[in-house]
Amino acid sequence: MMSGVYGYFPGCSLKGTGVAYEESLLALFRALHLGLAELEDWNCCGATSYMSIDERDAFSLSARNLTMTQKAGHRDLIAPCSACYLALRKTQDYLDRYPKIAGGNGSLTSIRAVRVRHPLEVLYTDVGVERIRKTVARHWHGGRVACYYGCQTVRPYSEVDRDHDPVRMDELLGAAEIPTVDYSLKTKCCGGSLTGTTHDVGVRLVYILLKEAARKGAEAIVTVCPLCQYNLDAYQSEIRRSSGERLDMPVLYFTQVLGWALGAEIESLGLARAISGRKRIAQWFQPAEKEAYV
Amino acid sequence: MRPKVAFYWCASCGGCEEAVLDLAEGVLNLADAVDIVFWPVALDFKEKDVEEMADGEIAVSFVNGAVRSSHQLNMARLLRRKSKLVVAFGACAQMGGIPGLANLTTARDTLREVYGEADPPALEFRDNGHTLTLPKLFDSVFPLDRAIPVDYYVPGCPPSPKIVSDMFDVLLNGELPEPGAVLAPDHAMCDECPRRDSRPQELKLDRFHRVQETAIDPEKCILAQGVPCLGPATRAGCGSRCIAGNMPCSGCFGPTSRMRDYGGKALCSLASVVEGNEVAEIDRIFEGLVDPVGTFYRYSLPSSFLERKRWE
Amino acid sequence: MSERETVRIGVYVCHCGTNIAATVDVKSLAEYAGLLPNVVLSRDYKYMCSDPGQDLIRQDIRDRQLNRIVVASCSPHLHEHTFRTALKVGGLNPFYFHMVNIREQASWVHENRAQATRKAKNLVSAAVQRVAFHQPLERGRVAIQPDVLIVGGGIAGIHAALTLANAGKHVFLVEREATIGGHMARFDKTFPTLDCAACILTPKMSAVRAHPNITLWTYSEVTKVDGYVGNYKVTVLRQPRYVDEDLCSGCLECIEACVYKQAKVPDDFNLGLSKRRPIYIPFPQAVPQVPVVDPETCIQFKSGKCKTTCIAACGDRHAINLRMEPKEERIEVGTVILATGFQTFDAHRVPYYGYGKYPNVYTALEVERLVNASGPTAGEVVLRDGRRPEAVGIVHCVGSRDENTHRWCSRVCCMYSLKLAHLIKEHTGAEIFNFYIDMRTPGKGFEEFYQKLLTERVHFIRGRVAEVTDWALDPTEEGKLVIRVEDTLAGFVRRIPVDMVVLATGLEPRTDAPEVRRLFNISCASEGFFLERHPKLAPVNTFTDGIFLAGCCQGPKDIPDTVAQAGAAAAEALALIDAGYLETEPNTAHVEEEKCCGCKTCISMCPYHAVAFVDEIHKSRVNEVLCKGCGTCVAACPSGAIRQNLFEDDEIFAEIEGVFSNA
Amino acid sequence: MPEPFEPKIVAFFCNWCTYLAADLAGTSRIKYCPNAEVVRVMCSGRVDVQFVLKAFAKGADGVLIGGCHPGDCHYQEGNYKALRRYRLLRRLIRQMGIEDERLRLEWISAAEGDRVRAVINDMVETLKRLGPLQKSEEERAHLLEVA
Repeated sequence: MMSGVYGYFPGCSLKGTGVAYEESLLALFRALHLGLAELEDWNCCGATSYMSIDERDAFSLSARNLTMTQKAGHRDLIAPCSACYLALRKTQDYLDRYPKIAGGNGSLTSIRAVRVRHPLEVLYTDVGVERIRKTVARHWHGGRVACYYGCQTVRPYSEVDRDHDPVRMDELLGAAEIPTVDYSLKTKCCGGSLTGTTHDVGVRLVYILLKEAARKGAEAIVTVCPLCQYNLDAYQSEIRRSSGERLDMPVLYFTQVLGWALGAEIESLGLARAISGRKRIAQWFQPAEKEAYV
Repeated sequence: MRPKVAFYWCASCGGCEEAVLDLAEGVLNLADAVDIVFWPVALDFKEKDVEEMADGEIAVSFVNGAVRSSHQLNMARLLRRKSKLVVAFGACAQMGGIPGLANLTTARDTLREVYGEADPPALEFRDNGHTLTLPKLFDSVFPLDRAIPVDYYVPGCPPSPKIVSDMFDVLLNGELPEPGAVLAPDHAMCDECPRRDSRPQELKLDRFHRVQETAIDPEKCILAQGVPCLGPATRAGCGSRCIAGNMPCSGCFGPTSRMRDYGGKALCSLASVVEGNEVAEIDRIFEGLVDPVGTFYRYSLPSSFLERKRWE
Repeated sequence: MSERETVRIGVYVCHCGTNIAATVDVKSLAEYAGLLPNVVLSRDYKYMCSDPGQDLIRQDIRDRQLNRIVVASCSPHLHEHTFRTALKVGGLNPFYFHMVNIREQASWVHENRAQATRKAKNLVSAAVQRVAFHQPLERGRVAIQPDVLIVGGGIAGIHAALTLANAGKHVFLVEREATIGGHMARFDKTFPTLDCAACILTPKMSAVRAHPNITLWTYSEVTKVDGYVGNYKVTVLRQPRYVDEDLCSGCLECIEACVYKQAKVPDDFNLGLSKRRPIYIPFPQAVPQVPVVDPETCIQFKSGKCKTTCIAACGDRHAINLRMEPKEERIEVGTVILATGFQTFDAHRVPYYGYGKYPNVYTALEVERLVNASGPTAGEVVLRDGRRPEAVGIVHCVGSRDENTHRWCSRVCCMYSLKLAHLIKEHTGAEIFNFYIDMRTPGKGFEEFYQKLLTERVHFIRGRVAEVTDWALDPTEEGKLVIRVEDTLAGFVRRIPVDMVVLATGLEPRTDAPEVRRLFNISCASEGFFLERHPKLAPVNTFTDGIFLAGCCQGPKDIPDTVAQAGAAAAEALALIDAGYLETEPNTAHVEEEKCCGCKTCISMCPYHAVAFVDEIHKSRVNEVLCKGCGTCVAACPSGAIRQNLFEDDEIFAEIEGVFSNA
Repeated sequence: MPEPFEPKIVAFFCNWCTYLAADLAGTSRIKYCPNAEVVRVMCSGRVDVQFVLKAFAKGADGVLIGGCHPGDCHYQEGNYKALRRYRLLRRLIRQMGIEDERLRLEWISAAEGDRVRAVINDMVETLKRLGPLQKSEEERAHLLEVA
């Protein structure tokens, strides 16, 4: 469904810490003339503490969102936040394997038909590397970037990419002329909620990811997940304070860099919301001077 | 003195009675040979005439038709008592026959079908002092031998003249065959079929036609033309009358002695010669057989393993 | 059933120790059986299959004039033959017998004693009703053609071939590759004795080539198999190697003469670690010593514009013929030995070990070639960039004992890993780290070899490796491959930087095993290896008579076990051949001609053309030698004129009725 | 109180695949419902439609036919014959008021011991839901009463 309208489930992150993700996603889809319709009266995806306290509650929350997707007449529901994506997928998977949890007359099982999508996979499958290559509107003049996928979009219920060695973000950025490095930690833990609970462990994980990216010659990290982005972006100053080490590593959403390359209006990419490496960002994302580029 | 014989007709169409007359002038010889003491369709005897006879006084009773009402049952029992031999005459008496298809429904539904909104008549009807009682209709139709012990069977709907005259020969002046015997050859009718040589060795059917939907080549094997013909599963002796009329065998002569459930065996065999390894294709081919029970149990539902449709 | 004598049935209920008795109430079962029609005697006994158990049957036949026997014990696949023989010895026709399976299909699969017993009673009553209809039957005999087909020229096929050939039987040995030798030919040393694989294999290979009783067809595949035990008709497709085996003297000058001065084509035998020319010989000791031309890469095939210097070099021998066509050979054999071997697990399937991503991650088989004196590096263990590794990590159980890939243990990896550890250390003096889940060294001299390695200062770390990565945490890891693993003995996570990683890939069924299985009409076990008739009692037989298994096509094995099994398979084949015939099961179909109406329904039922139509009498007839006894034509015969021994309608209907007697 | 309904299944297993699978289930000590009694035939192609009807008539609540997977028949194509008969028989018994689920044809290879468990347990569950094929003896008697 190239030009059809996708249902869009923002989840809490894209309205809060990850608002830059939403802004750039919308801008990117506009640039590609893809329709995106936010789900009306959506609720928590269930990925939060629900999932660990009572799965059934979590499933019910996801189920409601999926039901409303059908009501709204969408076949596809785009969930940019990895946690939302996983929670919705897991709900469908459980309905598949244990139909009983649907309860009642089992009518609920029909929501398995909704295609829960991640924007990375939509860009790769529905738009395709070729169309990206053709649509490039701005020459990249920034440095090399490390594509970082995190854990939730690649397993265990996902169809976004190869679970242990995802490559699609690299390919898409490559098509947009954005050089990437071979980043071995592309699916390693970003610290997740540990940054909030066992803080020093969480921050150490963040440090490892940033450090290895720099070692591989990356000047920025590009992610697909609001939590990853936040962890990697927000704790660099703390690392500097504790270890004196200056990383200044921009941590961007793939929708931001792709949006820029494909000609989305720069102001709408939420770049100003970045915390670390602002100078680099400022240099890289100047408006392209009027070059006749097709 | 001439042996006494009786003819009686239960649930049937009357064709079997005709079959006796089909003996043509043979009937006269028969009339000379025997003393017909009971034959409601042709002669004016009453039930009480039979009741007044001594037990075993009748040499042979020829009963055609299936049993589906209390009156038929009583008559069958009465004749059994009065006769030395009872012959189940024709497909209905032998297997239930066409009326046997009523076993796909029940008495209640049958009556509702017949009388519609109007109530079916009461079993007892009084009018100025007289009482008329109607026989009770059973929920199921039965072959004769479910009601009374039967000595011999004569297959066919109706039995062919040859079969009938042969029957009279054995019963009246031949030595009697094994009790329970079916008085017809014990191989299938393909053997007698005039078209038998036109059946290919490796028959594989990829569709079925209904008789009314196709022009049957009068020379070739009918089954090979995709029209379900039950000749291979049906007892011989009919003289291939249907085939001669360019119609497929529908199985009125019933099973050979080696088959236990006529329709089941016939289905098993027919389904073996269709094409298709995929469910979808196989189902497509069988769509041509619109009514399996009607096709394979047209004359034998009450004598099949399942006997009747399951009670819902 | 004609002239039916009075049926006197004896029922025997087996305890099978406690295997049955623990779950089925054998006493009440026997009592119940005693009350069934025609049963004159019923017993329960600890082990019916034992000699005393069988004697019991024989005596009762004599003393109590039994003429039908029912034994309720294990699966007929296990002991039906045993008991039939007992009847025979007891002077009764062996087919007056029916077996009830109350072990595999009752006591072992049900827990509730009452229910299991009820089921057993139903099954016994079914058998009692059935057996009353049994008829005396005679076994047929098929002659066994003495020639043998062996598929696969690895060590298993080679050993089996030589064994049979030495016994004077003619063997057709068919190998898909251009040479025989299989995996073993690639090995350098063999564990645990470290004797050189070539030294023990190549003499056997040339013996095969030289043996008058062996017809060797390399570069060939079996494409069609018809017939039955004793009389298999086999079609073999011989691919053209473009060099005539009979004319070639094996001087190999043509290879030197090839217009390609530099070898450019990846060499399969060395797993791409070296290059070969378009005309080549897989390895120096290849058998036959005849080059192969690879049409994919030969200029003459591609452009037709080659100087064909090879042909010139061959001179007046004219052995090279680039117009050679594929050739079909048709042979008739009595028995077949399948020795089609295995393939190694594809390490790409576990991306977290970096195979294909990091050049210095190797599979064990590749390293076998590296340490091999006749290998691509002449025995030098060097990395792809020519460096000599200072630290080497060997990762065990790659594609074995893993829910995500294969659950089975491949049996040889621990030992060959130890062997490689020893050899690499010997060649390079590098630090060697073995990463293992459990060290499995069951075998003669295996554990001792392990102990020896421990004294050679090879490191052993117990734990399944999490990943192989180039992610460096500190300068010591720069430019290295880092192996991350939980050391389950020390109880913490280690990072071990190495220069070379060896993945001990497991053994798996060949990709084409399913096709081969269908070709020979045998079964595969759930993991895909060929299924033996019985794991203990018939380990080299299959469920198809006359077809035997040898080597890793039946499951992972080391060389000693493979050779032993090959010998066993050869012996099984010999037993058949020397007996000269095989007794066949009498469960064939036959037409009652006077009943047959000639409708021909049965003709198309039989895939073996055992049912033929006889025009003279206008009836069908079954050739009981061709009939394999499936009974499909019996079910299809519309008027019930075809019958099947042992599966008569009477018998099966009686069995069905019997099942309900106790319900 | 009346004991709960235990359905009765007559299972026709082919000698080379499904019967061996049942043996494998045994040697693997896989536990499953004791409701199915197996009648061994050499090939699913031997299963005469009459056998199935007989089983139902005698009071089976379900009939299971087990054969080799398509393409894997020990006799090459007996299982296809079984499949064709089964597809037509299904329609016949439907007309006779017998639910489709009461007659099952399953391909179970010699390696699939656990599938024997899965299939039989699942069928037992289904049949418990459907209830007995034949109503009480009395009702059947009434239905088939001869006055």
